[in-house]
Amino acid sequence: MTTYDVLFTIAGAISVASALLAVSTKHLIHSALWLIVSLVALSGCYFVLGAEFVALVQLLVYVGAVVILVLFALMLTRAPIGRSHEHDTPLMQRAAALVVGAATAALLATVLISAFGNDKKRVDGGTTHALATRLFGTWVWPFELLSALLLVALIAALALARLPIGRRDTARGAVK
Amino acid sequence: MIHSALPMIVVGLLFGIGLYGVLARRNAVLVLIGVELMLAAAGLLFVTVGSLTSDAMRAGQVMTIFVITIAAAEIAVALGVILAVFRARGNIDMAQAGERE
Amino acid sequence: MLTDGRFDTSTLALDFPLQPSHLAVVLQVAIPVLILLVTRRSSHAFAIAGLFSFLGLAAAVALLVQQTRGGAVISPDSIGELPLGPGIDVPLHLQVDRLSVLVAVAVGLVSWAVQLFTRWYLYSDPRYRQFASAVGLFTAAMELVVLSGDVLLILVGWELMGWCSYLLIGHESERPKARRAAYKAFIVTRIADAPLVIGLAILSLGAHSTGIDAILRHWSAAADAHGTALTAALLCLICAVAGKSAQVPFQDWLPDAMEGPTPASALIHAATMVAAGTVVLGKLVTLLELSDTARVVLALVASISMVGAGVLAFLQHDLKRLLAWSTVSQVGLMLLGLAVVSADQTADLGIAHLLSHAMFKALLFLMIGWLSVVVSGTTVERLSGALSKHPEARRMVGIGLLALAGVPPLVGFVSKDLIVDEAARRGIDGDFTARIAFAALICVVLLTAAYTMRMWLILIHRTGSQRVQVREWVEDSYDVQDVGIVEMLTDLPQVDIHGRPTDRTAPIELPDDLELADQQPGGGARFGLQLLALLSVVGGLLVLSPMLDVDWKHPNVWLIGASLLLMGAVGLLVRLMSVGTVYGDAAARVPLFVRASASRGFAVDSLYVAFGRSIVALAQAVSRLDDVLDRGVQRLPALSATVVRRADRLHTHRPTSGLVAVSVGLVAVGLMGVILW
Amino acid sequence: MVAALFAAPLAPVVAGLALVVGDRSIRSVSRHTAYIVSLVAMLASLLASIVVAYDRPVLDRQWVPEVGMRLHLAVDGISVPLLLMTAAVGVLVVLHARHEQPAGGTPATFFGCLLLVIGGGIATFLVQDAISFFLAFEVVLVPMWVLINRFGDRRDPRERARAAGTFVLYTVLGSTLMLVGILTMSFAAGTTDLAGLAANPMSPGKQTAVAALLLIGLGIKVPMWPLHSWLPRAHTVAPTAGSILLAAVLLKMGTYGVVRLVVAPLPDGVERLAPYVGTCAVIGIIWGGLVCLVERSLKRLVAWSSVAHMGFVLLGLMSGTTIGLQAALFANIAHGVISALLFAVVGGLKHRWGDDDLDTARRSLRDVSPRLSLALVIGFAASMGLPGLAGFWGEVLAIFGAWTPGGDRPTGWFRVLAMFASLGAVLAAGYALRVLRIVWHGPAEGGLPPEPEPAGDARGNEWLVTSVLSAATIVLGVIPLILLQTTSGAVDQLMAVIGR
Repeated sequence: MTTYDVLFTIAGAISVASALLAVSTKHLIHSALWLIVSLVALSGCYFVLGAEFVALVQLLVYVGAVVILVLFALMLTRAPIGRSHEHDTPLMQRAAALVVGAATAALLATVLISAFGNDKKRVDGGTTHALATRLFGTWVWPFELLSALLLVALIAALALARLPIGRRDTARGAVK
Repeated sequence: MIHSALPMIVVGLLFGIGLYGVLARRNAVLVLIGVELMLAAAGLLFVTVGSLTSDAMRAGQVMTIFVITIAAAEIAVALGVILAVFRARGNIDMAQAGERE
Repeated sequence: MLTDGRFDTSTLALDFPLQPSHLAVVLQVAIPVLILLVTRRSSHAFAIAGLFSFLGLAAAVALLVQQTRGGAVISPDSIGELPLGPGIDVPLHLQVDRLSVLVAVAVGLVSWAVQLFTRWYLYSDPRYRQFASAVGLFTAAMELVVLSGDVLLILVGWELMGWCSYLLIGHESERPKARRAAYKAFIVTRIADAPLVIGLAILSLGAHSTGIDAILRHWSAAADAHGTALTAALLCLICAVAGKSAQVPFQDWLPDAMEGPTPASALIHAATMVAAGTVVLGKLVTLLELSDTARVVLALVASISMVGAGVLAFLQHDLKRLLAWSTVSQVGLMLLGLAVVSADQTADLGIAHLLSHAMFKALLFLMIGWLSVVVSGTTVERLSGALSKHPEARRMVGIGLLALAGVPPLVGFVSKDLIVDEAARRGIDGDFTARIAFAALICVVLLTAAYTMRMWLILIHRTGSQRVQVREWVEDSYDVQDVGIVEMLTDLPQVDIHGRPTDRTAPIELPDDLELADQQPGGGARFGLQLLALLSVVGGLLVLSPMLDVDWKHPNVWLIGASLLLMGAVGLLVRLMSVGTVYGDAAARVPLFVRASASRGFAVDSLYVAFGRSIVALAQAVSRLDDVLDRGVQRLPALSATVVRRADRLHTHRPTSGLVAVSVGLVAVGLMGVILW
Repeated sequence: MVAALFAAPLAPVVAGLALVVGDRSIRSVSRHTAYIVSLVAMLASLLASIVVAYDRPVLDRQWVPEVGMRLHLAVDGISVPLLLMTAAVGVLVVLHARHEQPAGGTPATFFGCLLLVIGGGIATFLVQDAISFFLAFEVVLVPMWVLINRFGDRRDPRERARAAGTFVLYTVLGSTLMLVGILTMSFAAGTTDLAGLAANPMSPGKQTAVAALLLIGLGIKVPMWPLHSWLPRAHTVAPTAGSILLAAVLLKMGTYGVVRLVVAPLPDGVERLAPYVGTCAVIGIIWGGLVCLVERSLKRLVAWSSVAHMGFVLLGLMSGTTIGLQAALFANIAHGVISALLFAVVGGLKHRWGDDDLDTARRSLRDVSPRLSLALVIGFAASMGLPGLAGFWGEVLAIFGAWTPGGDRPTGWFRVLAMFASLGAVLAAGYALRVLRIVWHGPAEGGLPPEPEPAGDARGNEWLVTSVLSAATIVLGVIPLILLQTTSGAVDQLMAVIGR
């Protein structure tokens, strides 16, 4: 066990545990909050792996923006506060989902481990400077493309929000 | 120095949990949370592989940044859709999503 | 090119790929080819037919001369050996030997006479070209059977003859009866032929060769070890021979075949199709001797056909059909000639009778054709007294009938007596087959005498004036319901018990005056007839030549005397029976219903029809079954659509449940990948 | 002379594509132009085929190395007759299409589809690689579907669509099974080369399974009873030219596939399946013959007789002897020529009569149109296996071959099959004479035959097509050696491999 191992195990365990809570809790709002914990722990993992820039981006974008957006969405859709069972799926489906999820996790882990082995490897995250050089050198065109994508997504979200949709009954009346 | 199996196990678990979340939830926003977890798992895999193989292109980290960006875009659109659906139907229950009017 | 030094004048041997044996076949094939390609006019067609038919005959005669002088090529090649692997040789060569050469000449001769006669007989027929072509092809096929040294070539000629007989019998296809007769002839013989292929397959695959000499060699040696196979093969062959030669139980097609023009009947009956069975069995007679079962079956079939046909011949109302039945009877006689010979002998007896029968039967048929043109019909009413005014016709018919009856010294007597002698000899030696044969032969000798006498008395009858008063008649050939092909079952008129159409009431019109001398064949045709008549008289001398290997030096004088005496008595009896009848017809003493039934061959035809109907019923059942199958196939797409709909109903159309299914599938695929990898 | 290898299939394919595409997108092509283009392309292809048959060039290049696919074009004794027949029938079909062009689409599309089918057929017989074989095999499907569905019988659109649909679905099903078989075999052998497939190390059990897949797949195309039901439908509806191609080219591709993909590389599997396939073949012979006895539609009847004849071919192939294989290959070609002739004549009759119902009384054909009637007589006489015509040798020798089957095949059972097959020949005589009696003799009652009416007779291209096919029928029947000698070398090689 190296220091890296210890640190990563702690961060990973927190991340996984909170992720588990996020998908299993009956409180809708808690679900989003546990997601925050999970993602923050994940950024810890990134730190351990030497990708400090990615970790910061993760904190900023995900925790700072995305999850907030999710919380807003929950509130806008009048998510009930406290435990709610109205959106529970049938037990069968949950069982199937559990099996599938577990199987996927096992499958993925097995495949990845068998692909990369369990050797001790040096962690080489590189400096942020090197990353920046690459990002605005080699990867600049995809990067620019992504900025365009973000813009399009923004406009699309705006357009969706302004769609002239009423309630079901009024919509039906409108069609008639 | 780090054992390369550790990150891989975390990746597998996160992805599996995310998949469970997608499959087991009816609320669309919660499904979206599952999707986020799966994306996070993908990002972690990128970073792990990038860091452990010391890639001169830094492709692992760059890709993760891209994934995060795309995730942000995706969630913006997805939430827009969810809100639109909510306005149209009064709920965001996935179990009723396929039913015709 | 024939005289480039390779032609030996003493033996007539010819060192050249094309031998007279080839020419005998090819020149006959040239007739249809040339007629169809070159000309559209009957006169040109006749020129071709007459010329090439004569050349074919000449080639056969040349072959005969070669054979007598020892210059003939024994087994000339035909179209070359077929490459069919190591399991079997297919040399496809011809075979020239004593007997085949003799038969080839007889076939060529009859065919030539028929070609000459046809021109006169079908002078105004627009389809003369087709008829002459078919005759040429028919002759070629028969020559091929006669001269072939390979069972596959035999099969070729055999089937081709069946086809040509179809064309010839159905020549006047405007008449439903002719269509039906042609159809019946072909189908009946074809059914009988189905075992032929199997029989030939057994013989040739056993011998690893289709060459007849190889087959004879192999099976003579292997007869003990594979006796059952040999017997089975021979029984298959006998079945086919019974079909082609119109023996029981396939006999009924032959009288119906009288619907064809008379020259066709002469050709089919005299030397070709019905005699082909004798030729083929004659080639394989060595094997026949090795299988007692086959011999007994052959003797029984031939005996039953021979006697039954003799009875029917006596009762026929139509004299052309009388001759047809007499053919069945005479062919049975030839086959008996093959069945009774002992192991060391060849087929000479049967072949000898074939030759003599070819001469006098061709003569008789052509004469009947001549007379039928004169009196426009072949029934007793029409032909009664037809000969009384025409000495030339009278002489030739007389010769033919005497030969048929077997009166010495005509050709019929010689060949028939040899068979009777041989049967008696072997019967005394204790051979069961020969005893059956002998009993049947005696009956047939008497029956032959009876029906020839009857025919003669009718033809020379003098009380023609009384005929007009009689309205009672049985039509020459009868309408019956069809051989069972559905469309045909409906379109024929109803018939009464005598085979008359029920709706026909008008009396037959008889010519007032028989102007026989005005209508007689041209010179060529008459020359052919006279040649046949001459050969019928003196042909018996052939047994003295070395070409036929028969024991003529030890005639059984007592037997001959007794049979002649009996024949005389029968003739007298028939004469007495004919006295006082309207047409001089001795059979008029027999009750009408017997005659009517006999005219229809004792209604065997209805058995054929019943058989045909059952096949058609089976065909309809199969057709229906196939419809069901087809509907099933057509329903498959709908079925798969149903399955998909069912599966679709399980699907809730909700994203999450669908996702579960998809994920399960993905995991399964992933697992499979991991496990297999 | 390698160029000829390309020219033979590509000339019709390129010309066909040009006609089909150019007609719509560039400018409409007149009927005359389409005819001339097609004729020139087909004549070029025939010439190239003759060169190929004579010179036997070989082309073997890497093509798609990832799947081991090679561009291997060559011919041997088995494919040469098929190649020549396809090219020659192609020329005749184009000639015939000039005479009888059905409604339903533009002439250029019609000629183009004909050329595509022919080109696909030629390619099938040229390629020596299983995957390319499959591709060429499939190429013909769509143009054939167009021919049936667009240019088929105008009287019944529903039946037309159904026939075309049945044809395509059935054949695609067969092709899919065939593809699975081909892939299994090529993975086992490590190559897709047809000659190399024989070297596969599969166990007899696996061979049997693969052979069963391939035989079902190819059996649909052949067609083998009970997979035949697409054939009568498709033939009945298809235009005359399409029927000729269907009988002379498409069916031959099926039997050729059986020889190349089943008999040659899977001897153990074939040996195990031979009794069953042979039984199906003989049931097909009897079944087809019986249905023909009561079938009312003339074209359907000819199609049914095809089912019976292909039964003889399959029986010969399954016998596993040189004589059986030779017989099958001969019968294959013979059936192509005979059925092409019959469909040309029968299609002409249907064209004249407006339908092909045998229950309708018509004047006897021998009076109305002597030329057509001669061709009809030759066709049906050959169809029932009359000696001197093409049908005889194949059928008789197939029975001979089945009498002593090769390998460990059950001799007794094959003998039973041979006997039933010989009964099938009797049925063939029954239906052939039935047709001749109704159509050729006609229902006339007495009287002298009336004068011929040459107006109704075959003239020009139709006469040319029927006489060439009739002549071919007679030549093959009289001189079977020309064909048997061509195939014998290849068959001997094949037997040396599978006989062991």
